[in-house]
Amino acid sequence: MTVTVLLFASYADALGASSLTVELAAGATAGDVVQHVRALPGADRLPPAPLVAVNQRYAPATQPLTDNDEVALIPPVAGG
Amino acid sequence: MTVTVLLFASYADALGASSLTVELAAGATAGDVVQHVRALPGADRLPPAPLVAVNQRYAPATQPLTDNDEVALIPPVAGG
Amino acid sequence: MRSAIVDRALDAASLVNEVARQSNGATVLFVGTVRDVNEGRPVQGMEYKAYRAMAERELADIVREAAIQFGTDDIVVEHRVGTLALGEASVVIAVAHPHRGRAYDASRYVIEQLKQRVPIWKLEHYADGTREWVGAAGQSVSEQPS
Amino acid sequence: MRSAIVDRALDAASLVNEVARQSNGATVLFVGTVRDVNEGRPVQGMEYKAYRAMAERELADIVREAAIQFGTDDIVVEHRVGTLALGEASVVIAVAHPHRGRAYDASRYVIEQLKQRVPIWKLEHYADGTREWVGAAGQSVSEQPS
Repeated sequence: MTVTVLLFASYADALGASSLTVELAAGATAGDVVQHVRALPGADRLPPAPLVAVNQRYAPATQPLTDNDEVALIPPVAGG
Repeated sequence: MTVTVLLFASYADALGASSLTVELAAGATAGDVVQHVRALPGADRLPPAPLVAVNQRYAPATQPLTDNDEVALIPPVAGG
Repeated sequence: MRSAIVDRALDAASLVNEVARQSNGATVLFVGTVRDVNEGRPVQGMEYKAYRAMAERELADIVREAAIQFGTDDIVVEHRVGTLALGEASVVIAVAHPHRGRAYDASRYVIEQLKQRVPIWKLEHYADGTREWVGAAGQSVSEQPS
Repeated sequence: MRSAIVDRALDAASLVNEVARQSNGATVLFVGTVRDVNEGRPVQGMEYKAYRAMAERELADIVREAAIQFGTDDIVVEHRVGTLALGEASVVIAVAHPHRGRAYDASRYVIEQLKQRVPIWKLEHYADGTREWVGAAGQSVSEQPS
């Protein structure tokens, strides 16, 4: 399946991209996306377990994904 | 000595006056003013021990007065 | 810091501007307004009376206390007296502070102390034509409309 | 009740008007503004970025939670994104309620939850020309000005 990975703020700077398209095996989870991203160049500046959102909702690493999901890695938020 | 007694809101309505001039013996206290006022017609609608201010400051009944003091009987406040 | 008892309509926006400062990250504004119901009785309007000299003094004391306790001089309070219509503002408190927690706490301190200490009274005008001093329960003097 | 992520200057007064209602006795407004100093470093400006679809959703959730928990639908929040100058408002929260305690509590709830959950980030522009994502301490990516 194909998922869109969104990166923001310091994570986007670290990886030099704000969006990635990633191919994953069936049954992949949100945590698998994190592992995939963490293997990319520049990702050593990401924390080991960043917050993740699937389809605009915070999600645990165990959450199973489906085709075309939008998976976002969420740096520490700083609104207000 | 002579003191000015100020009445407000429900107390002024009860006594039919917003200000009284009262003569007191030397050594009189804020509590003496209260006793004096409570003996006036209509004062049965005042509580036994209303809050008192002397010269625009809350004061205990024991506070000694001096000539020309301004003594106010303060009904329950309701600002805001 | 500033406090006043005034006879005119209150302008919340101008108080917010008055406390603005680039070192402040948080502004908290409190506006008290005349409600259309009090303790289940329909209200048509409100008359605020103050023991003005003392009310000004108490209000100034409260603002000074809040400034010391919460660490900001950017506190402004105005309380209106006279006859107010439903929905009109009777009190406006603007506080600004570098940090939000203390801005909220200072605002809360001012309104709670104001309600306990400042000699202001309100005569509620009820829809049925009667009037009553708020808080004078038990010893209250009900008035017929004049 | 209403919440929005917007790209324009915020107008606190219009939000206060939006929550006004004659059954409300208390209005609490919170305004967050860009400070000139953060953790001791002089700041010149701020850039706010949001994961917009999710930020709107979280903000709407928070407002709904506050409405249920504190018993008022009169809650409006706007958060601005883009480049802000010192002193400009980044977030405005207006809450009105019949009673003041719950107006304060609802306002506080919204800002605290917003700061914990809503995916918004800020890039601080420091007086020395550097920029940094706030809160990204440790893993932060310092940027030279472009």
